[in-house]
Amino acid sequence: MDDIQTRLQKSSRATRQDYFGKVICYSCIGLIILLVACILYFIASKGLATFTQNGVKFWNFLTQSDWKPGDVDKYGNPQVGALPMIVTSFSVTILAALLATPFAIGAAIFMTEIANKKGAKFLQPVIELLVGIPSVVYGFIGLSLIVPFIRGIFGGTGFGILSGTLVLFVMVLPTITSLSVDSLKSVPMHYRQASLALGATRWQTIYKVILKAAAPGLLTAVIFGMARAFGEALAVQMVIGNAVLMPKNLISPASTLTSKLTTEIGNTVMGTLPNNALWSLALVLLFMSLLFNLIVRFIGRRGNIKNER
Amino acid sequence: TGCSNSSTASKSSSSDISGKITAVGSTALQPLVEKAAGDFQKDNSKINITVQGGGSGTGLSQVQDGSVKIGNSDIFAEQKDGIDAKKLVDHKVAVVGMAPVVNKDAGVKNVTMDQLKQIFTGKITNWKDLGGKDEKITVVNRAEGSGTRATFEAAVLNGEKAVKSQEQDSNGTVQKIVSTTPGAISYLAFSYINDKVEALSIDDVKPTDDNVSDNKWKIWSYEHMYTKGNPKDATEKFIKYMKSDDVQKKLVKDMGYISTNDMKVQKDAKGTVTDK
Amino acid sequence: MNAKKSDKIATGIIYGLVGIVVAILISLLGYILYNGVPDVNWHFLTSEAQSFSAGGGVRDQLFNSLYLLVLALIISLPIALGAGIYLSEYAKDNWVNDVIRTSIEVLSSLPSVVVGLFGYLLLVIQLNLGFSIMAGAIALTFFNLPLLTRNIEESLSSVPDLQREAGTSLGLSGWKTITKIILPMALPGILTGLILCSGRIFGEAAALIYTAGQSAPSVDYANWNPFTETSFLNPMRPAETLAVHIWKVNTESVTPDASVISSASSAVLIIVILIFNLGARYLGNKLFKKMTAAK
Amino acid sequence: MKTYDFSQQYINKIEQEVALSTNNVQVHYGKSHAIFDASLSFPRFQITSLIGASGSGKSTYLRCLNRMNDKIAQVDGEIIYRNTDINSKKINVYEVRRHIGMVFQRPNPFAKSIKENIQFALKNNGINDKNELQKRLETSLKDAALWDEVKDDLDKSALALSGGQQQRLCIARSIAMHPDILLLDEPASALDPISTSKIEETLKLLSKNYTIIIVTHNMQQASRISDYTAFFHMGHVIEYNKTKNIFTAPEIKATEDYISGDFG
Amino acid sequence: MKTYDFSQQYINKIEQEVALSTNNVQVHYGKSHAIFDASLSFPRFQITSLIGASGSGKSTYLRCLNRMNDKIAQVDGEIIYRNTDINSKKINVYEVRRHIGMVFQRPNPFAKSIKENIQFALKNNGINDKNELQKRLETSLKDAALWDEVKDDLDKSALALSGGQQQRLCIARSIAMHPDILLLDEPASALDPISTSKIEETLKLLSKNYTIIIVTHNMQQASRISDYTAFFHMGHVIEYNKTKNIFTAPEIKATEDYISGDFG
Ligand SMILES: Nc1ncnc2c1ncn2[C@@H]1O[C@H](COP(=O)(O)OP(=O)(O)OP(=O)(O)O)[C@@H](O)[C@H]1O
Ligand SMILES: Nc1ncnc2c1ncn2[C@@H]1O[C@H](COP(=O)(O)OP(=O)(O)OP(=O)(O)O)[C@@H](O)[C@H]1O
Ligand SMILES: [Mg+2]
Ligand SMILES: [Mg+2]
Ligand SMILES: O=P([O-])([O-])[O-]
Repeated sequence: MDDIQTRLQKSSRATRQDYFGKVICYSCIGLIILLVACILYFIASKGLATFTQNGVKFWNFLTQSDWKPGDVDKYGNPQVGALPMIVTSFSVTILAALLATPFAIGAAIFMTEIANKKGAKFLQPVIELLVGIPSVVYGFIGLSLIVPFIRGIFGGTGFGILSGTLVLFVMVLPTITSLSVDSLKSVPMHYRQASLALGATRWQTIYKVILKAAAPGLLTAVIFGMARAFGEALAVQMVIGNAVLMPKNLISPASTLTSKLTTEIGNTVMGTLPNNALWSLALVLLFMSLLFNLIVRFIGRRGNIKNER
Repeated sequence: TGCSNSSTASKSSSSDISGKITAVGSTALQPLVEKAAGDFQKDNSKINITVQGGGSGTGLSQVQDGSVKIGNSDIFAEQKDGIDAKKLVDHKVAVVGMAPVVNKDAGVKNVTMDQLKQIFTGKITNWKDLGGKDEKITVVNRAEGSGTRATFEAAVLNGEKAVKSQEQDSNGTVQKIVSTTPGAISYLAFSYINDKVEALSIDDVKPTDDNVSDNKWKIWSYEHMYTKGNPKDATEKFIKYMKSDDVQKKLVKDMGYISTNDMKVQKDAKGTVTDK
Repeated sequence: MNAKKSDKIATGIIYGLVGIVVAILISLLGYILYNGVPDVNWHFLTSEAQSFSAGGGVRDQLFNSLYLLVLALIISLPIALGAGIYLSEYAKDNWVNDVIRTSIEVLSSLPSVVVGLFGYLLLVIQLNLGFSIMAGAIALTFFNLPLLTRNIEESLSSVPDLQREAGTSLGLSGWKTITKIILPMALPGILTGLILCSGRIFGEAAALIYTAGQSAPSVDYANWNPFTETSFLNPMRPAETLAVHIWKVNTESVTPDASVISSASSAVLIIVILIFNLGARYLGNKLFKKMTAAK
Repeated sequence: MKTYDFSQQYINKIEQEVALSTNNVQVHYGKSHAIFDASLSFPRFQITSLIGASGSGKSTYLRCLNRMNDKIAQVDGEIIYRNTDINSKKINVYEVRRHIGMVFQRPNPFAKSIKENIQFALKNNGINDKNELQKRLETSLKDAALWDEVKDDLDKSALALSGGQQQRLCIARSIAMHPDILLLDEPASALDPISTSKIEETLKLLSKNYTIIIVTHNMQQASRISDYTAFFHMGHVIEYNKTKNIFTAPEIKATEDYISGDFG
Repeated sequence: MKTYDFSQQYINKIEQEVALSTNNVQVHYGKSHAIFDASLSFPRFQITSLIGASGSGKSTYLRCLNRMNDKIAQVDGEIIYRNTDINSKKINVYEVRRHIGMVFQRPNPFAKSIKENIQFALKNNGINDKNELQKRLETSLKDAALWDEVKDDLDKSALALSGGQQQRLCIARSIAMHPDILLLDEPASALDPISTSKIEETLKLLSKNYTIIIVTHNMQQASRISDYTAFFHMGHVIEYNKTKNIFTAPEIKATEDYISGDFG
């Protein structure tokens, strides 16, 4: 009939724009998924070869503590026991996150709720600066300051989980802080108003309203921090001692999955057991971070109120 | 990559041979090859050389796969599991000596070969047993599979297994750790030894180039450049250059290596030493 | 008075925590700058690195770091934008998207070495990019994507739905609404993510050792044709970055002044990052103001 | 709340030309049923008010009329505009919304300058002529009774305006698109009486050329400006008639109670 | 907008007991002067309305009264409550806000359950007795005319309520604290007439024990419920008097124009 009627039925520029946008976004996410799949496949195929091709028993891999993939023990089994590294990796990651989280969230609260604009403006770039310091530099500072410090206080060599934790603490601090700042900032202003108008103190407002509302974001910040701690190698490697021993305490030399991986990978030949065994470590790493993710997600979901819209 | 041969026409070149060489592997050898490659390209502008580290294991496996032209290694291909040495051609470009190093306050300057072995197998654990300070020995090993460690263990441990201990994968880190950790012992290539650590004599033989050249000092190895089959064209020319006096007389010495030409003995893959 | 007291105590604790954080930050930066700055001079910034003699500089490394940053952002930002938009605007709340989110987060926890080796096998060998800035930039993209994507998603979701309704009700397409209205409002948040990523790019070594390589062949800074071998813009040349350089002189170098180079390079790196951060923030805010007409 | 018989209904048949009508529109939010069987016809060039208690579904129904509920709710039934069922999948929703504009309860200006707020959508619809853009900017702001307050500061951010000014800007933004039908969801609830009466005048004027449907809580407003009124109660359209009749002689008890509740 | 002489003022002196008064209150947002010299006294147990055009400073003034403008604006002058200047630095602002409650223009419930929304502040103030909490929950929701609609679903998120319900929840939340004075900033602008009249009744009842100050755009509302009315114009308090007088015989032209503008 009329012009408008026909236009209602036909696609227009807006339709094409939307189609175009969808294509772009879906291809981007597709690309990422493809990438993740590729990496996963790649690590899994190499990491599983230890068990499928080299005949290492998975259970032994997880529970034994001798790591000498090049050698066999007296029964002729390859010595591929990753337990000490799994334990150490868990320890440093969790300890570093536990240590860093209060500081990071404290700093984030300070920057969003307490400090005047100038204070926050000063702190933000300084914190972001720390993300860019290379791991090696952290490692060397750890080696020249933290290790002697620990040695001076606790005796021993100074190498160990404690030193690793302290170095990682400093490394993950900026990551957790700046992501926490973002999530605190995204809590709507009127929450603060409502709470203050009810006579709640600043701390009550922060603790009961703002932190609660920002909880999922804060958890994400911690996950990313732990992820960074988890994947970090060069710095930890220099201060943890790199000895494949069950950690007896926090100050005896130990080895994380990543430090072992980094130390040895260049000296092994692709396709041989020592090389595959290292990829198995990478696989474990992947599973551990998956686990962390799922745990934190689970916690996050429980803390959230249901049927919010 | 498509842009390798488009640009160099303007520069004068003394050779018509062109090509792209990638040399990958031993980090210890990397600076030498890198520097030599730089000098070499000045006269051979059509040849493009990329030198990278990655470790001896990476070098050997990549050259065996044919992904790179040259694989740099600190050890004989025969010593490495998973490498078919028959397919590879060995070019020894330098000799490197290694010495045990200790933290200065251990108070020990000389050990016997047997004592050294006992330290690294965990049987001697205190410096006072060797006449030094009453201080625990902290063994810092190189990473399993490292060329330096393989050479050291072949010369010192006699087939016994090293004690479980700290491990580091690079010379620089080892040097730093030994120099700052009281009671620490490790071993380093001569070129990394400086006055911050104490290099031990073994059986009263000092770790010097001279002592290496006649095998009085037992802990040494070759730096190898491996090619898959005999090198051709550009690669051949470059390896020839590495062995030339230009490199051997100057660069090799500058870097703290020993020229193969100066050696009075030779070693095979099994570790048997014979006169040249 | 109880509430007021706990408010005081909590505020005190927060001040204490912040005090410690600031002390750590300041002493760390102070340590690096104090050790490094005295050795930073014009010669150091403008001369080539030396393998085994003293007096080398970091000209090429510095340039490579910046160039790599630019390339890596050019590659990763659009992808992260697309993916972030997908997650915040299109993704429904179902298990498929849960899996996608989780796998993106898992990707971010991969150790650098693993990504480096993966990049080496896939990009350097398989795709035949060789040791090159391009290979390095793509490898770094693997790191950036999770952080950037997540960050963009969150920044977008924190823009109120009222704005989306406004765009929709005017007959604008979803895409226009997102790109022209929602995105500008989310800009400050996205900027934070971008700066964090840049920091990571500047500081990354392990992943680059195997991809961008650890040698800096001399290049011609007068040659602006990126398709020629000697051009400094050629993305297919191997390129050692500042962080890799620091790693190398510390671990394997026999340069006599290794420790000087390392600390001076660290100081240079920090200063460059500082300039970059402030610059990015300044430009970002300007852009934000321009796009949103905020005063 | 009292209980009424919801099967009781009085829906007046429109004899004039109809601009928009719905047949048996049902809306579900997930499992909850928000609108039951709404069948109304809106006369062309007239103002129709939707009244009813909070939560009765006025906004929900209004949002169906230009497909703003897509993705949020499940809308069934027919919505007829220019002989076309615009609730069908095949319809170009962007065109629908361009011809059926909407103003919301909470002001939602873009985080852009005042000028860009008005011109952004115009430019996107291919209007690039400078004079035309300027003209629409001016007339729409004048129509929305905002021109005098902002004319010297058109490049200021819209977010720096007061709530009332923001809302008037949103109305101007919609008018600038020259829509066919204008939907307004309690547009004046954030406005002071002076602005409100200006807006009301504007709506009166606009109704010469536009069909207007407005949700309001303000009974006076409804009676002052609208020609027709529909009363919503718990998701049902209970009564629909000339405004005069609704306010003076409602047919249904529920309507009467609601209306008188205000004046009581 | 017409020009008036702002030195013209008519401020009635209150003869009753005064619950709260301000002396020469000035408010600056940065450099812009938003309130000029406001001196008003609010009688105890009465309802006072603040009326005036959009942007005239009603909200700004109201927010001073319980120090909600701290950090946002510069407030000078005295605010006297129980013989104390609560605008002084030394004052415990939390106690001030506890005794002078506030409800905002836009509903702002927490992202918590309905129950927690009400009980949050109570618990913070040391009320932990289960029975007491339950009692306050119930009575405050009933007073705010919300109880019937939510009583079966007290653990539902407050954000899932309709706008009107959310606002009533916010009022309930304030009432639950048993404040001394209640400030309301256009609390009913998002409510339907039934809820509005319920709220108005509530306010009327509450005024037996509470002093209430309310900002409103709705002239009827002001005349219906309030005992006193203050008229704001461009940052100045122009006229303050018994509501009756303001609406029937305003002293100042500006007031008259504004009032009649609504009915005109
Ligand atoms: N997005 C949504 N998701 C789920 N339920 C909704 C949603 N929006 C509205 N509802 C519910 O649908 C019903 C009708 O809501 P609607 O907003 O249409 O009421 P209304 O008449 O506009 O009320 P008000 O006068 O308060 O704006 C209410 O019960 C409300 O809780
Ligand atoms: N946070 C702020 N920063 C700067 N100026 C502000 C701020 N809040 C209000 N103003 C300005 O102060 C003046 C008074 O605003 P206020 O919100 O008090 O008006 P109002 O009478 O409540 O209007 P309305 O009826 O629209 O709510 C206005 O000119 C407004 O633009
Ligand atoms: Mg509504
Ligand atoms: Mg106001
Ligand atoms: O030179 P290395 O193989 O011992 O690193």
